[in-house]
Amino acid sequence: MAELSGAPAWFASACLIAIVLSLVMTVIRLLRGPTLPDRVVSLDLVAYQAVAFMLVYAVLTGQPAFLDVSLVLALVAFLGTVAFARYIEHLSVAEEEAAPMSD
Amino acid sequence: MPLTLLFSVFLLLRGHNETGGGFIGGLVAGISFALYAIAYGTASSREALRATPQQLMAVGLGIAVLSGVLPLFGGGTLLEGLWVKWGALKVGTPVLFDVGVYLLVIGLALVIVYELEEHNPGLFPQSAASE
Amino acid sequence: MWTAVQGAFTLANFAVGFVLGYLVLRLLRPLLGEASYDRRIWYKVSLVGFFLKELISSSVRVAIEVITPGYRMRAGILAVPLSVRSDLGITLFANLISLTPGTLSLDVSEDREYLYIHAMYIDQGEEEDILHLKRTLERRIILALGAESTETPPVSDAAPAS
Amino acid sequence: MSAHLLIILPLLIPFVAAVAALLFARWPTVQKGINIVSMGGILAASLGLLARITEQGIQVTTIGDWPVPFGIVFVVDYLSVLMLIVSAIIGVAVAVYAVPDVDDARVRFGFYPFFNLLMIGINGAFLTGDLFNLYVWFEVMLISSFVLIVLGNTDEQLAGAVKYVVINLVSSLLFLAGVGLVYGMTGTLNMAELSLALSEVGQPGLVTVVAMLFLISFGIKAALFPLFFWLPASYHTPPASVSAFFAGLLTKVGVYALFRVFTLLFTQDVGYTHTLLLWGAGLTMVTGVLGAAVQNDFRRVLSFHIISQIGYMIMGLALYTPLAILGGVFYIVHHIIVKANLFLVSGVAKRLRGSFSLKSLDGLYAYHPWLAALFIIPAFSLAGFPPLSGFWAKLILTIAGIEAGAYWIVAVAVAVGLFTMFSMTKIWVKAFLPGGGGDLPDAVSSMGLGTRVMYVPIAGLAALTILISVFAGPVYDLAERSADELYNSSQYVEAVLNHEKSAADAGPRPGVDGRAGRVHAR
Amino acid sequence: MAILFAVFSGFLLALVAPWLTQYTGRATGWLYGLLPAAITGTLATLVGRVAAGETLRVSYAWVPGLNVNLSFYVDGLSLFFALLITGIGTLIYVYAGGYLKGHHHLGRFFSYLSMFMAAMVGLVLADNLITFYIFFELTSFASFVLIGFNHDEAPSRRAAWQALLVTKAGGLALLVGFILMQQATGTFQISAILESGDVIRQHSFYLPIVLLVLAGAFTKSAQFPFYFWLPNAMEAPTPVSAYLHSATMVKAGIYVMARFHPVLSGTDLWMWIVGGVGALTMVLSAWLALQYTDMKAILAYTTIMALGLLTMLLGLGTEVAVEACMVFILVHAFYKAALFMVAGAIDHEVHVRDITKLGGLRHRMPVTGVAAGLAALSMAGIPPFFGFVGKELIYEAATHFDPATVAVTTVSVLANVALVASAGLLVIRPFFGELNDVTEHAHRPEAGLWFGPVVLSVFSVGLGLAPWLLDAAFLGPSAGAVLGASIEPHLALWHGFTLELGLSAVTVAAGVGTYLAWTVLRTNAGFQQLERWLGTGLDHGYDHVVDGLLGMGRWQTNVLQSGVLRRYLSTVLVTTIGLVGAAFYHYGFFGGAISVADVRFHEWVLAALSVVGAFGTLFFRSRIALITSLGVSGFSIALLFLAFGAPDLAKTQFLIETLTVILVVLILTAVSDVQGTLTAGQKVTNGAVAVGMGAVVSGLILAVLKLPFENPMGDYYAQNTYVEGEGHNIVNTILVDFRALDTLGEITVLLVAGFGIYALLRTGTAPNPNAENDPPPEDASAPVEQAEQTQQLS
Amino acid sequence: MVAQQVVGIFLMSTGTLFVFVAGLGVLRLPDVYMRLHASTKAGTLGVALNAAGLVVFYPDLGIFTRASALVLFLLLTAPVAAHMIGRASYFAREELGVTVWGGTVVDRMLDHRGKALFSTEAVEETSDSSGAVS
Amino acid sequence: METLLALVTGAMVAISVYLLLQRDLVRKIIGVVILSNGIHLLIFAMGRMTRGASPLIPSGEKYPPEVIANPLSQALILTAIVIGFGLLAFSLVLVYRLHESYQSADADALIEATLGDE
Ligand code: NA
Ligand code: NA
Repeated sequence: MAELSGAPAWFASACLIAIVLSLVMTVIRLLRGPTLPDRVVSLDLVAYQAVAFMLVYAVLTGQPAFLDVSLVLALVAFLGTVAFARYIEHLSVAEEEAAPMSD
Repeated sequence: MPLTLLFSVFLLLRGHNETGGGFIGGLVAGISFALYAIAYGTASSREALRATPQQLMAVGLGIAVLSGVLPLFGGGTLLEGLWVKWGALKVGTPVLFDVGVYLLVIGLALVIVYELEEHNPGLFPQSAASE
Repeated sequence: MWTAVQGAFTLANFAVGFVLGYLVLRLLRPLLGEASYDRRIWYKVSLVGFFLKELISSSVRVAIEVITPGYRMRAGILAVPLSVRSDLGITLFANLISLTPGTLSLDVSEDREYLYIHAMYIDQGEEEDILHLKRTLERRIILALGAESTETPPVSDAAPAS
Repeated sequence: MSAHLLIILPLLIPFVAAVAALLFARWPTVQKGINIVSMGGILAASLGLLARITEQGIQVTTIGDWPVPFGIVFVVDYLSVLMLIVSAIIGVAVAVYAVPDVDDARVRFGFYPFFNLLMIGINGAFLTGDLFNLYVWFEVMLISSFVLIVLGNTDEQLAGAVKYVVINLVSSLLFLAGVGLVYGMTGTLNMAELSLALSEVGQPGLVTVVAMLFLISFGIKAALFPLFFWLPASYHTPPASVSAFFAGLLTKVGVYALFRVFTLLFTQDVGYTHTLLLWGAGLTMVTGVLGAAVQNDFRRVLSFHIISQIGYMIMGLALYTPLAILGGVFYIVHHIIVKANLFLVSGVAKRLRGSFSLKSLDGLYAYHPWLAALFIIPAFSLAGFPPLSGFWAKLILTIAGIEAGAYWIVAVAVAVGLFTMFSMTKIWVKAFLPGGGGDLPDAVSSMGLGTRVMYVPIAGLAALTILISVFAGPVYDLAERSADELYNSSQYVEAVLNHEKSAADAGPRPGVDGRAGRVHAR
Repeated sequence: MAILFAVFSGFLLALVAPWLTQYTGRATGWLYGLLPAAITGTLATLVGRVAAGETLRVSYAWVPGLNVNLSFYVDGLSLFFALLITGIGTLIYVYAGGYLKGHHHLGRFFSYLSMFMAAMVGLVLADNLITFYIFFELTSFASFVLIGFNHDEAPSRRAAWQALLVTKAGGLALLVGFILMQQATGTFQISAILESGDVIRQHSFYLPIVLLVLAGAFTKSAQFPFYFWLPNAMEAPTPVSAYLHSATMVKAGIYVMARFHPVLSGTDLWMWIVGGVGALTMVLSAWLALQYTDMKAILAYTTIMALGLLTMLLGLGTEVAVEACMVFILVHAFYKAALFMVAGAIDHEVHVRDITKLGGLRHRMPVTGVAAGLAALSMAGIPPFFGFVGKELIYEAATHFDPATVAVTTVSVLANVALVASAGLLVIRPFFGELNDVTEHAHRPEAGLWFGPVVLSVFSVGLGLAPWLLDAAFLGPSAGAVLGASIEPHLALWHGFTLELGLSAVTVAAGVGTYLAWTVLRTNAGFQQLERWLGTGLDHGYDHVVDGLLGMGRWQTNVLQSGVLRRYLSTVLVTTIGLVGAAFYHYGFFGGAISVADVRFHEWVLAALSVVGAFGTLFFRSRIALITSLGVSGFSIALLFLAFGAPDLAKTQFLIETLTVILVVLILTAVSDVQGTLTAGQKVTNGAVAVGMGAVVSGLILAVLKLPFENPMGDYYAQNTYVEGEGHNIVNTILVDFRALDTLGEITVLLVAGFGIYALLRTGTAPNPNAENDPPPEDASAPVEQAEQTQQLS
Repeated sequence: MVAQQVVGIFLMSTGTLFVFVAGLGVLRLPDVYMRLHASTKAGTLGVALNAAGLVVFYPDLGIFTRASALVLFLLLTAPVAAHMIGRASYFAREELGVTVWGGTVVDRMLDHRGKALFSTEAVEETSDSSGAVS
Repeated sequence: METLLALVTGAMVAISVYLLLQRDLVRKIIGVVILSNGIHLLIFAMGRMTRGASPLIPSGEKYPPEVIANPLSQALILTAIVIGFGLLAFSLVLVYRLHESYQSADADALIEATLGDE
């Protein structure tokens, strides 16, 4: 299917705008924090929003190949969040260094 | 994990025709091994791999170079595309080249994960991030 | 599977995919473990159906909460006594709880007795909410996974926590 | 041997050697052998290329059989081949020297593969005729040098490496930006094509503005004033083998790139660009030599001298007359050999006396007269003492400077020559002559076999310096041909665009606008 | 052939001497002396032909492109000098053999000495400016190693270094002067240049040529204000002082002036500079010679005086002056070499050179004493010695010179008075009087030590009695070459009662007076202060110059090579801004309308977010928070890529961005944050640099975007991806086929990075301050911990 | 064709709505746990619906498989990620300064564990108190 | 759009420069990351931009559609991204190792002995 036109295109464009607006809100949260977990949650959501953006954009421009991109992002975004979670955990572990760990 | 690996091979092979390629495929594969290492420790991940990341990288570069050199034997030039069509199957040196890239990138991803982890085990606190 | 992913199907690509897939799988056999077969398919489907329903309905609730001004929430961190005991069971329960709006699993106690969850709405009171979760979601998981999921694995008493 | 094979061999050999050395990771002896064979092979191939160029002129080949100017091409002119030969000579020398010098731990962690990988980057840079490909080889060279400079992980190495790494990363990105802008102006990356296209842009001023990025980026690589800081901060930290290789070659790849782009691509307003280069050259000479004069560590003195000497080479380019370019090329050839050799000598001194500090080195001359003699040759050559190779290089540049009427740079060059003499004799007086005042013990040194092996490349390079001095005529002729090619860059352009595999000959293809055909029309 | 033998045989001996000397034993000096003797003989065979006006040449192309040849020619002047060099050389070789008998580096000594002699011969015979310069510098080098021969003594090392640097500085000036000469005349060939005097004198380069060539000559020949290095050079073993720093090498500067006299002289400029500097040097050093008690110091200053005299004579440039110059070169060489050897012999036997401590040595060293006496008489210009002939000629030249006749005559007399007094000091003090504690135990020197002085004294007497022997054979051809004309000089001992004779009488009388008043003169406070200014003062001046330059080096190194990476980066960035900005300023800003009307809403947002995300990294205190912001920027860029048709790029960007974030987070777990921040001022500066850099880059892009864009390369790839590359994904086909070489390089980078990380993390796991796992030094004498010396690595 | 587009657009719009809500929720909700709720659920659901919309537009096996893989992967990873962040930020709340919304009425985790979060002693005796709080 | 990208690139370069001039080595490296991103955008703009159309040849076709995004600039950026990542990974690990040795990531603390012992 080729590029959308007419009403569907209008709708899809509106979706795109909504997604980027939501992206903006998320980034505001990311910048405002106030704590690291807030930012990490925001970044995690930014990845979802990026996935959504690509899906809508794929439809809008008639290029389903973009689906692959979103798949890759979904695959790795999780890793980023895991890394942050590890970091946060590390903070509390560092605090409790003396106590033996449960595993 | 097997799924992501499969996906990575898929990315590798499709690269020439659609989006993807050895680099992206290799990274995805590397990531899945890395996940495995994070979840179950580098020792078992190394065991699963059966080759050191360094060997993977060396072999990857070797394959890439080999794919470049192969056409020379037929009087061609370095890195010339050489395709063997076998029925509908098309295998060419560019694909072989991409396979080299794929292996090398896996090796890179893993060497980072393994070495960082083994150098300072605190970096990846072991936990059951169960999948 | 492979060929389905491939999209543009050709015999050649199939062959290559097959060979490579096989090789990759061979290489990775230690990772895969034994495939476990399970006949409680119906329960599984039911679990999925229930879960989707919950997902949608309470997503809407969160959406409304977010969109309308002011907060109507009554949040808290609850301790849910666990009946499921197997790793898979706890994992599944915890993850499904997380995916269900209004609840988010935080941790499992070290003795596997409790799952701690963050709840946005403690509607009918703590006890009722916990019971509701146990009756609906956990019961379905136990049904789907079988009775062994309620037994503590013998090897280790370690909870999936660090 | 086909021209194609001959041209790619300097790249292919180290590739194969690197892979082989990686696969033989557990057999250090095999690696050492592979390395020496690899460097020797590169040298042989490069000499073969020289022979071929002498007969047939500039050699061009396509990589992947794509037509010129669309595919990546390798171009070998006199400048390239001279650089290839000299770097291969240093490669061979260091390969031999490294056998006793580089410790087992460093070998275990890949010294020999890295050595070959560095060579790949260097040779690739010399061979390629594609601007983006040049960027890629620069990066290969850079990362290999990063690794070689930290290999061993001493605190000093790490601290030096950080500065080296950060500044060079910035430099690479500036280069990349330059490549992007040039591509944005012309739509091509083939340097021969660019040579034409950039003059057709119709905005010579803009081209010059963009050229500034190349000047900065390559200036950093070449350690020009005021961009050289990374060099003295790091070059004295790794083993002598590594620092010799770096000292001889790495900055010279930057110089090579400057020579290449500022003769082939950015000659729109020589009055502006090359005047800037000339100022850079003068300031580089002065700051480098003043820096060297106050150093008290063998290798730090030498490091600052690299900088100062780069000034001379760039002076040749900046004056932009055939004779000046000739002098620059002569200077590069002479300098690489001499400078690498001095670092090799410093390594032996360190091995014999346990330090690089001039103070501790005391009295080498008394016990190691041969080392002293082998130091004197490159050191005095560096200082431009006649009739050694450095004298000829400086002579040519001085004449060129006077002919060009650039008297101030001649004055600077001459004064810096004097100060270079000061530094070299400072090393001589402080490290070689006994300064303790008291009698040195009569104990004759117990020189190990390893040290004797290290003398071999040093003697070889010293002999080469003498050969260049004695046969300055033939070397002059080579440099002259190179300068002719660089000054009249249309030779390069025509050789590439008229290559048998050029798109103009290959007939019309979709999307080809036939720009390559223009050369025929001219 | 004779020429080649004369020039290169010395180098051959230099090469083999260190090895050969172990076989020559006691006869080393005599055996090696055969070589200069043979060269002298060979050259002597040419005297007749040269006197007959013939010129002999040899030439080999060296660097044809520069017209540089290795070429030599023999004319009267060069032959005169060459014979002097090899003749005196013969005596010095013999003397050195005795003086350094048993020295464990005797071989090296003769090697250096032979190298010097060969270089000196090469210098005077050179027919090419570059050949000339090469040998000129080689003599400096030989002087360097010979002065520093006793290199375990600090003054010796300093003197060698100083002499080298001073003469090298002059040498470089000379070289530039030579190049200018070549520019003016179009040739490096000396004999051709000598024909082009008018061309040079009228060339705009004439002034720089004269100044530069004279700078070379004055430093080499120790003229004011450069003479300080020569007394210091007396640290050399005495044979060296006698040979290099008196009889020959220092005359190389004189030779330069003489050689190029035909093309450079004849102007007021030449006359005033050369004559003036020569006269000044002569007077100052004549007086300084009387301020010292060390025999070698006195000899050194009288040498400088002689050199000043010779310089002055060349500055005068009249026929008589040039003849006087040539004659006095010989006179001086004979007596000065002899006296040096005598001083050396005394030093060798007594180990003291202070004339106030010596006395009565005629009892212990009678032959030496006689030779010394004869040499001193020649030095004092007493008839019938050769010195008298020279002095008469000098006075003739002075009194017949037109401008400033009185001044020239006065300084000449003053200098000769000092010579008389010095001659007395050098001979009467050590040899006459009674033996004292110091001289009591002096040994009789061996033959080698007195052979040279005796021969030279004989020459001083012989030539004094029969000076006309020199007329046709030497003086005519050499002075003729200097004057660029054919002359027929007539030397004679007796000219009748002339003004010159009167002056001579005055000179001797005043000299004796000065000798008697020596102690008073020497200890006078005012004179001592003067000595501190002009003697050690200039020497200290040299130190100040060197220290000043080193101070500048230190300052500059501290400023530029501050060790602070941040400053290095600022410098790089400011330079970038400066150069690009200046180029923009120079060429205009390529301005024009900027339009962003085509940008759609989501693109605006993505562009903004990529900047905002990046901007966020500046504002977070915590680095980990900053990473999240970085992630936003990276993701936004990826989406921008996607929005403009680059899915592969977006994919890679997502992957890499995520991996970057992960990697940084992992590293941050272990890497502590930096304490302390930048000052407000630094922040403002950094901000300015940042803004400048951003502006420059934006400006560049905007300027380029104004140009029309054709994309032949990209189009070609697109059109041929399927038909030639068997692919559908154009980008991937570019990566693995069209430009696979780039990708090969790219994965090479990855491989190296991987192995580099491996090496970084695997080696030296424990922090090891300063431990480089060094093998111990191999030298047993090395100053580092020897106790731990274990097995060698190899 | 039209029906296909209508369904597709509907799914997309709904999905986008949820994505929007997720963003708004993360911005508006008062503490990190609440924000996690919004991001995890609404985000996942939104993306899933968008993916479904894409499949409706491109009813092709390849697309379907990949879209399913995408959704499946999200469903697998999103809760794990949320769990990890939630848990980590609870444990590290002091180091990070994480505060809980004032309207949070109960914290059983704190009750059970006290401050010694990593104590190896199981807190059995408190187990019977669970559910006894109103 | 290219115009906007020019401004974006400039802003990113400015930000990266400010980070490069921090004392913290990690921040410097992040500066390099942002600088790389900026330069990649520069190349993207230089290759001129086309909305949507990916440089793919549809299945069964021999030539790409009339209007496609410039594949060359994409390929160049791809190569540069990957190279940049290799360098970045190495640099980060280098900083990590340096921190192990010096217990600090403060670049200002790594002042080399500029003049050596005298
Ligand atoms: Na040119
Ligand atoms: Na140098």
